[in-house]
Amino acid sequence: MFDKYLIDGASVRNVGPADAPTGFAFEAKLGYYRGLVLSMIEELAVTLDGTELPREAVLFDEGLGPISLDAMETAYDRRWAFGTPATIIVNHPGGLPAGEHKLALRQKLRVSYLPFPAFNTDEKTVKAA
Amino acid sequence: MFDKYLIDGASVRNVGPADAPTGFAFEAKLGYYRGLVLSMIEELAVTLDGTELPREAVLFDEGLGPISLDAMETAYDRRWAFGTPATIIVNHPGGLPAGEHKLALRQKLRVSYLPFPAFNTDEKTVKAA
Amino acid sequence: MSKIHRGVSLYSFQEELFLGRMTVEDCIAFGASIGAKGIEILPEQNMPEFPHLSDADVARWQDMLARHGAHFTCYDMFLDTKLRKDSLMSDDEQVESIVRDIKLASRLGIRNMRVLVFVRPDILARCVPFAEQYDVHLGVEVHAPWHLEHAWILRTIDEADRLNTRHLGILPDMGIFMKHYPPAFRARFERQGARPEVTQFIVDSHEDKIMAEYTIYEVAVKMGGNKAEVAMAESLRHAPYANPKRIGDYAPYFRHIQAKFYEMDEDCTDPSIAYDEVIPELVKCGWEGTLSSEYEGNRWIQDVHEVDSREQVRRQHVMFERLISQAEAKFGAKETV
Amino acid sequence: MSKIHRGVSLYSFQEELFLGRMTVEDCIAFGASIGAKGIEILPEQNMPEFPHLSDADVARWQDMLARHGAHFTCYDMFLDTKLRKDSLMSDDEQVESIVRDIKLASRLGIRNMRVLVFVRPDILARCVPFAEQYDVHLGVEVHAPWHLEHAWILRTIDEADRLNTRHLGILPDMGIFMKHYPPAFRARFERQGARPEVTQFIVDSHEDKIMAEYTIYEVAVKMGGNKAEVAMAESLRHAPYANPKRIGDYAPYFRHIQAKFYEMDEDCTDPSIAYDEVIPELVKCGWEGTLSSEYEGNRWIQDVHEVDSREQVRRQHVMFERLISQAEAKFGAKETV
Ligand SMILES: [Mn+2]
Ligand SMILES: [Mn+2]
Repeated sequence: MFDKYLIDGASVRNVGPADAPTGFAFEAKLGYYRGLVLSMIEELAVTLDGTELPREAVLFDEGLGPISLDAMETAYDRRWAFGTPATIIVNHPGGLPAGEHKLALRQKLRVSYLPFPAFNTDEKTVKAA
Repeated sequence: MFDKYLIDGASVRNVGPADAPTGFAFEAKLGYYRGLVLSMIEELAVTLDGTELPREAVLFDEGLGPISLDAMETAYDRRWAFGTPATIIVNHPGGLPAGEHKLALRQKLRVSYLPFPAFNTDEKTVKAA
Repeated sequence: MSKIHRGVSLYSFQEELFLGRMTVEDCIAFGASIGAKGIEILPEQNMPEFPHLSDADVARWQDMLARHGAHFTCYDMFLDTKLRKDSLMSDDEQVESIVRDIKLASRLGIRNMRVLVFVRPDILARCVPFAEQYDVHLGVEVHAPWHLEHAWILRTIDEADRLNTRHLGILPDMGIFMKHYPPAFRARFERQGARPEVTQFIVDSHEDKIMAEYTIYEVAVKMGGNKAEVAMAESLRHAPYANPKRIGDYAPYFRHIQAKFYEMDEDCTDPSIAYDEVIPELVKCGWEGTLSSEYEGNRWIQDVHEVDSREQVRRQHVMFERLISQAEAKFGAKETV
Repeated sequence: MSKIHRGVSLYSFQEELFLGRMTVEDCIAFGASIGAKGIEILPEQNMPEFPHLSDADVARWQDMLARHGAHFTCYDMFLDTKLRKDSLMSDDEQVESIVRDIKLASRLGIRNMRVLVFVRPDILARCVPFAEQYDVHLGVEVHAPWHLEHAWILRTIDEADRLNTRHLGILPDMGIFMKHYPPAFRARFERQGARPEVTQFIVDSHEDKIMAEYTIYEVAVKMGGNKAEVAMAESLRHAPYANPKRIGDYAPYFRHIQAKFYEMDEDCTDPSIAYDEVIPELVKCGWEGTLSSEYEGNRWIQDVHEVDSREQVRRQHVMFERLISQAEAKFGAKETV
């Protein structure tokens, strides 16, 4: 319902030392009409120029500090609020090289009233600021 | 609803000269709870020992004389009555060799109130009488 | 004298008729012997001469019924819109086919016609003048997964209201009131390889009236169901429990009921269809017409049992008598005016 | 003073709220400006502090409503039975979660709760004592493809009757009365590659109320439909037209309505949902409660248009005023006793 709005394309930046970035980060919203406890976010799959990056490389931070996807599985006391950007940090040595890249995000949500998982996807052409 | 009753196993016999049969024949019923005009019988597929015999080799006779499956497509004035055996004649030079064989029949019916075709199948172990 | 009459459709004896173990006269004689004197026929099943019945054929049927003190109640029509491979019947041809059936029903002295649920309401509207002329009620079969309130069915009701006719309406098939999943279905799927824990899950989901698609997803995807298990789950799409309380609202639109059933227990109860709720509703609203047995259990047991359609129908009629008299004791048997 | 009150769910402004183009106060102010003073909230959408609201938070909401002369009507609950990856919430945990919501609703001064349709009737029965104590009506959302008479919904009705409580019932979502296929849906599928002749076939099939599975088969198999065409055909599974005549039968079981809509035309008519049949039924039976706008059209147009939820809601309320006054002129506006 909000797929095209998930990634904030202007927010993409490298992280780590400027001359040796350890990865990149961007702001994203949850593609759902309400907030969710983090334990129900099963996947935040980041794909860069067609290659899906390892699950272990992705960290999430809604403001309470970076957390791995595995740790999110039991983060019952943290919540990704509706319409609120959170930071997605991706460990990717060297960061994003200069120039345009295709950045995609797939969210897989465990929504209790649906028998099957809900998927949201967005892809944007981005540049590291 | 009547699949296991389609082929009359005891009725199988060779046809043509006894020393050079041109094929074989058997009695079968229509697997449906009512009779049908022949035009709605799209397929009477005969399989012998796992090999489906050519459509052109199959003739049908409900009592008004043998008719090919292609001719049945426009036989609007002939009917295969409910629960009534008809003869299925298969051109198969040499007929059925002595001994047991697996004989299968698949009926494909065009039933107007169903969006998809109805299939009936039966397989019996038979011997030419 | 109850306003609810008992009858039987020859559909009920399809196993024995197909196998040549009963004749139509055997069926009629049996029906009459248990008080099910109203006979519903499928001319395309029971009349090899169909559609060309001579007056002698008609007389033969009338004599046969008279011999057993029975009478016709309903004519089950079919409509072969796909008679030709590549072109659907035109509207005119459809009307013509139905009018042929109306006339034949009339010759046979039959005043109710079961119309297949797929027949278009606008086609039926064109047949109404003939239905009125020959005094044959056209009843669209309300068959699961449709129900009395389904928008497709309401189109026929609307058409009947618009035409202000008593000769167009519905003909409910009691399969729409499947309160419990039929044990015979479950047993057959288990013989085909469904695991008891999975069939129990499906039966429980039906009992809880969970949306069928959810159960299918659970069985097919989450449980990794095998072929028989998925087929059983998919059978839920056709196993709805409609609300029996609606019967009174639509009673003016039907005069005949197909009393579908899949199995009767030895104590003459139906483990699946909610006749214990349906019959009180019929009595309460003062409906007059025939409960016509439609046994459809043969296909679920023929792989392991001899089918005994007579015994099944007999048990259903014992149940009918019990439930009708209980309901009449409770609500009063309204006399026909 | 009409017994049918007008309101709006903040769900209606999800596009603007998500994008930060409106605040909740903007939504409330807008609702009040068009006479939709009853505000339905989704705490898990609209209250970032959820579920830990301080008294100051509650006071802030009350002040905000008071500033605009508005009031709360309904609390949309959720139940995260799948909070944990590998084990479903226990029954006790489910009750606990719902009771938490009941208490929070009570603190906010809200007397209606929208219960998700998948919540089990036996769980709700355990919540009834709390609903009574805090005076919050638990209404199971009757959302398409369920309908008022669906056996799953009737289990809740039965439970309410059994417990003889006025605090358990239903909460109908008007999406169940989809009489015509929404033009916005069709247009989106066409933008995704569905051919106009195929979308016309699907629209016609919906208009005729053909069983969805038949149309899906025609489109997917016989027409060789492409991805967008099959997806459009499959959307028919969730596009039923329930019978508005049933509204009166169930009116005692609901006090709030989610007035779902997908688009309003410029002349303030809804091309899809049968409000012109629904509202007369509500007036006729003397129902009292709130028609709460639930605009869900954003997702169907956001790929090509700016979404203007305010204008859509405004048009719906013009329609409500027109239809309510027409119906009251016809049936008389019954006074509240
Ligand atoms: Mn039937
Ligand atoms: Mn809703």
